[in-house]
Amino acid sequence: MVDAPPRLGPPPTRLVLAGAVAAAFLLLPLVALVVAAPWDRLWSIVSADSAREALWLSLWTSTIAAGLCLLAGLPLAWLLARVAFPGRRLVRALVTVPLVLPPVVAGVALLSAFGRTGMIGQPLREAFGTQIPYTTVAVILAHTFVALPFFVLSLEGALRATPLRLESAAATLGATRWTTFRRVTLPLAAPGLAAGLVLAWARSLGEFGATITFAGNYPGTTRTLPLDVYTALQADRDAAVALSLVLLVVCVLVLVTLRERWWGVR
Amino acid sequence: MVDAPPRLGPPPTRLVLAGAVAAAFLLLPLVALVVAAPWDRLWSIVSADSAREALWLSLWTSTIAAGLCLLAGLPLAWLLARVAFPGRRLVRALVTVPLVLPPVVAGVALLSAFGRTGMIGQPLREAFGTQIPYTTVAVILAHTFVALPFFVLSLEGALRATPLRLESAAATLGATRWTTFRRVTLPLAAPGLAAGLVLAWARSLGEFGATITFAGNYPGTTRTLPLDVYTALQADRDAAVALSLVLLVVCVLVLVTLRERWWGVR
Amino acid sequence: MGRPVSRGLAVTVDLPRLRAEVRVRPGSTVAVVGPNGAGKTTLVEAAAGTAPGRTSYDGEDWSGLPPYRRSVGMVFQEHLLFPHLDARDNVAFGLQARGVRRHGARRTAERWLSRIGLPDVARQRPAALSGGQAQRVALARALATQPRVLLLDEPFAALDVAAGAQLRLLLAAHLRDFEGVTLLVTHDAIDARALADEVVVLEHGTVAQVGTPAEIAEAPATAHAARLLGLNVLAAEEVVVPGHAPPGTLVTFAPSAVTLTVDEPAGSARNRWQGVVHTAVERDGIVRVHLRGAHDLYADVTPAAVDDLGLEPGRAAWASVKATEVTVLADGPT
Amino acid sequence: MGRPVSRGLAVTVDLPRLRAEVRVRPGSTVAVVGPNGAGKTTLVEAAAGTAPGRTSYDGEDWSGLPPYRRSVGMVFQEHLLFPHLDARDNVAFGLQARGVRRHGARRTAERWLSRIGLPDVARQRPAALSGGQAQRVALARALATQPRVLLLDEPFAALDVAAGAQLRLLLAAHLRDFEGVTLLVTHDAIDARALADEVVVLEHGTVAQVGTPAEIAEAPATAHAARLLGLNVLAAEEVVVPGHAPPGTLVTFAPSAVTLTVDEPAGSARNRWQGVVHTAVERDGIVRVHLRGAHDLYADVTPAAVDDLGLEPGRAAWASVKATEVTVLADGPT
Amino acid sequence: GSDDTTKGSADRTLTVLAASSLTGTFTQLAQTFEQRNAGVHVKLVFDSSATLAQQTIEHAPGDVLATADQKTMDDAKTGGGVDGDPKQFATNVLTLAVPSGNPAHIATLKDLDKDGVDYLTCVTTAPCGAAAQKLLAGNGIMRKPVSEEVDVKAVLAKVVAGEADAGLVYATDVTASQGKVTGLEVPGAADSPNTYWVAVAANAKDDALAAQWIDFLTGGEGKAVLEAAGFGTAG
Ligand SMILES: Nc1ncnc2c1ncn2[C@@H]1O[C@H](COP(=O)(O)OP(=O)(O)OP(=O)(O)O)[C@@H](O)[C@H]1O
Ligand SMILES: Nc1ncnc2c1ncn2[C@@H]1O[C@H](COP(=O)(O)OP(=O)(O)OP(=O)(O)O)[C@@H](O)[C@H]1O
Ligand SMILES: [Mg+2]
Ligand SMILES: [Mg+2]
Repeated sequence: MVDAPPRLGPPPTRLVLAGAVAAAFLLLPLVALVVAAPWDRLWSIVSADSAREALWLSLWTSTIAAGLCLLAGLPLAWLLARVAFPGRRLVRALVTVPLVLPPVVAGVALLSAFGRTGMIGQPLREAFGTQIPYTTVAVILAHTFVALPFFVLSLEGALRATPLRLESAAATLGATRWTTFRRVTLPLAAPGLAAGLVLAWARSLGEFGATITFAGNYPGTTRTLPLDVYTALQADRDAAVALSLVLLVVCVLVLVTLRERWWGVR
Repeated sequence: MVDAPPRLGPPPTRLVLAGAVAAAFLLLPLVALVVAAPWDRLWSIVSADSAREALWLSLWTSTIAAGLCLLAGLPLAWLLARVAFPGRRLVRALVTVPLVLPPVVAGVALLSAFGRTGMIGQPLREAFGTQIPYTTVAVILAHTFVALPFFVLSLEGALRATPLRLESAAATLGATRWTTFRRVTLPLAAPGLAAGLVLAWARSLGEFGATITFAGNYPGTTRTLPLDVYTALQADRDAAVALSLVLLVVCVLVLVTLRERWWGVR
Repeated sequence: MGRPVSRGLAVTVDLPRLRAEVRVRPGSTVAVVGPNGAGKTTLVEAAAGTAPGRTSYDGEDWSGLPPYRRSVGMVFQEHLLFPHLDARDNVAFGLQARGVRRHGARRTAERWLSRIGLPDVARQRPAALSGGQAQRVALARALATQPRVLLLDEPFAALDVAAGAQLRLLLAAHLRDFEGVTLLVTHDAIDARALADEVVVLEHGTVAQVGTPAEIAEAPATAHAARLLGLNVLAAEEVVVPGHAPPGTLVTFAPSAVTLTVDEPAGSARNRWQGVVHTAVERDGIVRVHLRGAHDLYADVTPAAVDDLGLEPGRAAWASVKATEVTVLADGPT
Repeated sequence: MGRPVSRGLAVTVDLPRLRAEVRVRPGSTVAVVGPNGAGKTTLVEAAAGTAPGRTSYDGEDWSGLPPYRRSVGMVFQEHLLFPHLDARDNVAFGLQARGVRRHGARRTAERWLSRIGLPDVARQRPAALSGGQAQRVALARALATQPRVLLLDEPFAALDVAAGAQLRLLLAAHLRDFEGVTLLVTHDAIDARALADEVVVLEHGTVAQVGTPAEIAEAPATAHAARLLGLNVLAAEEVVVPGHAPPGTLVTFAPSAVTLTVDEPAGSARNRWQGVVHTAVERDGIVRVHLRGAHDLYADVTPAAVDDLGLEPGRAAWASVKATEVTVLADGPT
Repeated sequence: GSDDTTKGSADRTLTVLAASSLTGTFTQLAQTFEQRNAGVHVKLVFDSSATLAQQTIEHAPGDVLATADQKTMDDAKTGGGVDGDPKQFATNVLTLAVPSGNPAHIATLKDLDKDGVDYLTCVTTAPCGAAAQKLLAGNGIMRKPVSEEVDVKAVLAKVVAGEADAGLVYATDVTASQGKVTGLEVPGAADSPNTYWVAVAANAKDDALAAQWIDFLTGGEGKAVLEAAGFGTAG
């Protein structure tokens, strides 16, 4: 669009008001949190080695988890939106389940599957001697497990909104379904994809319960920033708030700079 | 569409494989959880009064929270997708923040805002003598606070995918922006709206950290099923797993029956 | 209130891709013609308020108003039917938006669907309509609200002959006692001549000519206007014309003015070109012969003449035209 | 392999809304005509594989194949350009999908854009193209892959006269040494006659007539075919015809066969009707007069005759036609 | 503050905010208490001690606060969350829990230093983690735990499930596991036990009933239940 968007009149007052209320409701606690932060000690808390280490771990594991969501969730969302396989309704509902499991239980479930004595974990350990829990791999798995449903569901919604007829057009031009997926479906679903990635990344960044249960909590390898926040919370609530602010600021910075550039969303 | 969807050829193997891997990764821990469940004691655990009470509380507070998300989040998503107000980029990024805050910190933030000495809580208490924390209202607020960003972001993605030109057409037919919103934008974004509602509802249903911090863990008034799971976890881990299965089954049942009927998603 | 009011519609667009001003007198219809990409759609969308531009109607300034505060009815070039509503609800939409209750709006919509010859598609969604059916529903949708300003962007493009004739009649009947104004975008000379009181020729984003259909047919200012009316267009240097034609200008003559012969013509016709018959297409008892040589020439001849002369594709022939039949166009080559 | 192979294209559709079989001989073009909603789009989409149906080409059974395994090029009625790609990449899409590298595909696409007269829109996205530009880009996109089966669904609908003429020539040139087959959906008799070797008339979801353009022009089987060719259509009871016309059948005659007079005609013409001139539209030096009375009648007369008789709208006049000019149609009233 | 229920003793509710590690014992005690006092209903609210202390400061509904360490009770008192003097009512000592079968063949705390032994403690900011850290240092254990868990129940759960070879938990946890883990005594643990404190909340609606609960808890019946669960009640 080169032109300004069509001028369809002022936005309806009730929508503006309701939207403002929603925004205020979301922002108010954040403001309160910022106000309540221990500003005098902030820098020392935030610049501690352990905090920096945890932040860095959080950032890269979340990013990898978002990448895994993209790799695995994109095909799944596409299958759910486009292919009428038997049992699709059930699979779609089951995909939602990790959303409702309390994160700690999600961690328990992951342990039952990938733990030392788990369904996959035990054979894995006996065959190769590898162990997933207590490693950074486990952090990434926990993040992915928790974030994937968000990604899949929001992307599926977006895929359903893209016009099927354009895929027919691509097919008549000789594009296989794979080419069509890559060159037509994906670009058309880009806003939904971006939204899904943001959801997945942010959910990973804040993930706590599944991570500590499945991956454990050890500085440097598995203690992400939320775990660091929790650790601090046991002793010093102010420090926990300060560390949370770091998460908050990093998230806003990343989203304001990266997302808008990458996805051209104004 | 009365016809079968266009036959564009078999789905690409790599997408099917990747999708299957993703589905397996999500389902495996659930299967492991089910296998590990204490089947002999399941019924007695699940049918306990406290569990039924917690489940019921969870269901209705989550449903109200999803409704609040709809009421408040829909306008917000629309504003973010359609109205170029100053500071939109920042607001969009800030809306994402509750996603990355560890839920316990979200609870702390809510306390800072609505607690006894909070920015809103204190004036409220002094004026009306009402107190929000540690009540069922607090549960609903916590759920809404945590679920709203999911709803807003996934809906915004869907709204951006609906064609603006149809809104122009509606305007030339005499539809105000409100009528256009109601009769054109909303129906077109229906799949995204459904996805967003499911995300919000499921996220509320599984919410733990913000709830226990902001609303407490009072049986009958604020002990939702995830909090009951937590409480059970302290004494009897198997009971916790069994209670989680209840959440899982309820979620799948509700999604398989309701969603598909309401939204006509096959 | 003090400032001069002009009755009817006035639209001014000032964009890089279109700088134009168009006026439509009350009760009249203006046809907007011009080549693809000239800015016709941009112009009517500015009148509707969905594209930037200044608009006034009967002295009211509509420029700041959103589309729904203007009394317009628009047929979009891409139809833009609402995919989630069936044909009837698409037509009823405008009425409902203007406050008519659902039941009444649907009854009116059904009447309109009958009027456009599609009573049976009422419950079909746009995805299950054929292209022409969609076009007709879009027209019904625009007319149903009885707007004061009708904006029709190629409303007959996808119609079959019968439906086209029927809807042209419907529209003509509607326009006869219509007190509002109509802007009709078309590529069809017949529409321009049959329905419009005035024709605006847009080219390259500006108004190239304004006049009654007859005026423009007599003295087209541009090659497009000439071609639209089916004329031959050549550079002035290559044709003998009555009077003076500056080099670089274009001249035009009607295919009916062209005589075809197999041998070099001997008579008084001073312009003559040799060529090879490319196509010979009969339409309504007239054969239009396309002769290719130094130029592309069109000649209209009788089927009998085609038989006599054996004007089959590939056959060499001469075309000639009397200088008196040639008109000089105002603009240069395009 | 034992079973009979037919060369060229064969398409069979068996749906509630269309039951039809169409064959196209190698190297030839079949025009599909018919009223809106007849099933034309359904037919060509079946050939493309985007709608259900059985298709074979040169003896190969394509029925089970997805569109991308068929060598087709399709212009969709709604264009269906990819909104996220600019015009050049839209045209290059098919080439890239068939394995051409991006750089080469883009160069070829640019050549095609020049060929359709739009070298300047290469970097514009479909939202910034005018309707006619989009249509032309869609045609270029379909031709660029050089498919063996060309499926064109009203490819000239939104084009201005000049672009229409240019693209018709382009297509004619392309089809001349084309060894594949073409299905062309059109509402324009000129296209059908100029480009097609054969015409298939679809009506109400079945094939009503198949024949060369000339055959159908001479003996149209349905009112639509007759109307498409610009003929008058009346009920047999109301017209004197040579030979026998069963009641309930329709008859047709060309507008050129109709003579107009102001006084009741005296000559040998046995069919005569009185009416009032509704419109008189000149096209290519011929005035088509629409006379309304008991029937809608069309007459083609010269401008001179119009002046002599004063055939202005509202004027009463007589129309007459010789019985020998009247053809009996095969089907009943529609 | 106290504002008594006007409905009389028939509908009295006692809300007890208790550390999560008291879930089992308090649930049992509440039942007995309700039987003893007809018409009384005991509502139990479990959470981490720190959160509960904070809640009393916030004037969350609650009559009694019971924490699992002294620091959080001190915090509550400083913040005005509890009235009067908190009472210590139980102690708990750390033990080394190993899964049934003891796959890593751990006999003493020293064995934690062996290669390939994955052991767990609580996070060091929690009371059980702080105590564990002190004990490990005191016994000269050099290897770090493989993870610091949220709370002692999480440590126990992983040891029970065999996800770790050993974990430092409380004696009560070993008792509660009903034989799924074996407890090995930790040298020096008994010298610095974890202490449990109880006090009437400042926001209590029914001070009398709250006092009654504290008496019950510290009385013979309470002691018996606590001891059966593995707590110490001597201190
Ligand atoms: N949104 C837009 N942004 C930029 N340029 C545009 C936009 N829409 C159209 N254009 C360009 O403006 C010119 C005029 O477009 P417009 O659609 O008004 O043409 P038109 O006269 O309606 O043509 P057609 O007969 O093909 O429908 C074209 O060259 C087109 O490429
Ligand atoms: N997807 C569909 N489902 C059901 N009916 C359909 C569908 N698409 C088209 N139809 C109906 O089938 C009939 C044939 O439609 P089709 O699009 O083939 O007509 P067409 O001959 O191309 O007409 P036009 O000239 O208007 O483009 C129409 O009556 C239409 O309403
Ligand atoms: Mg246009
Ligand atoms: Mg069609």
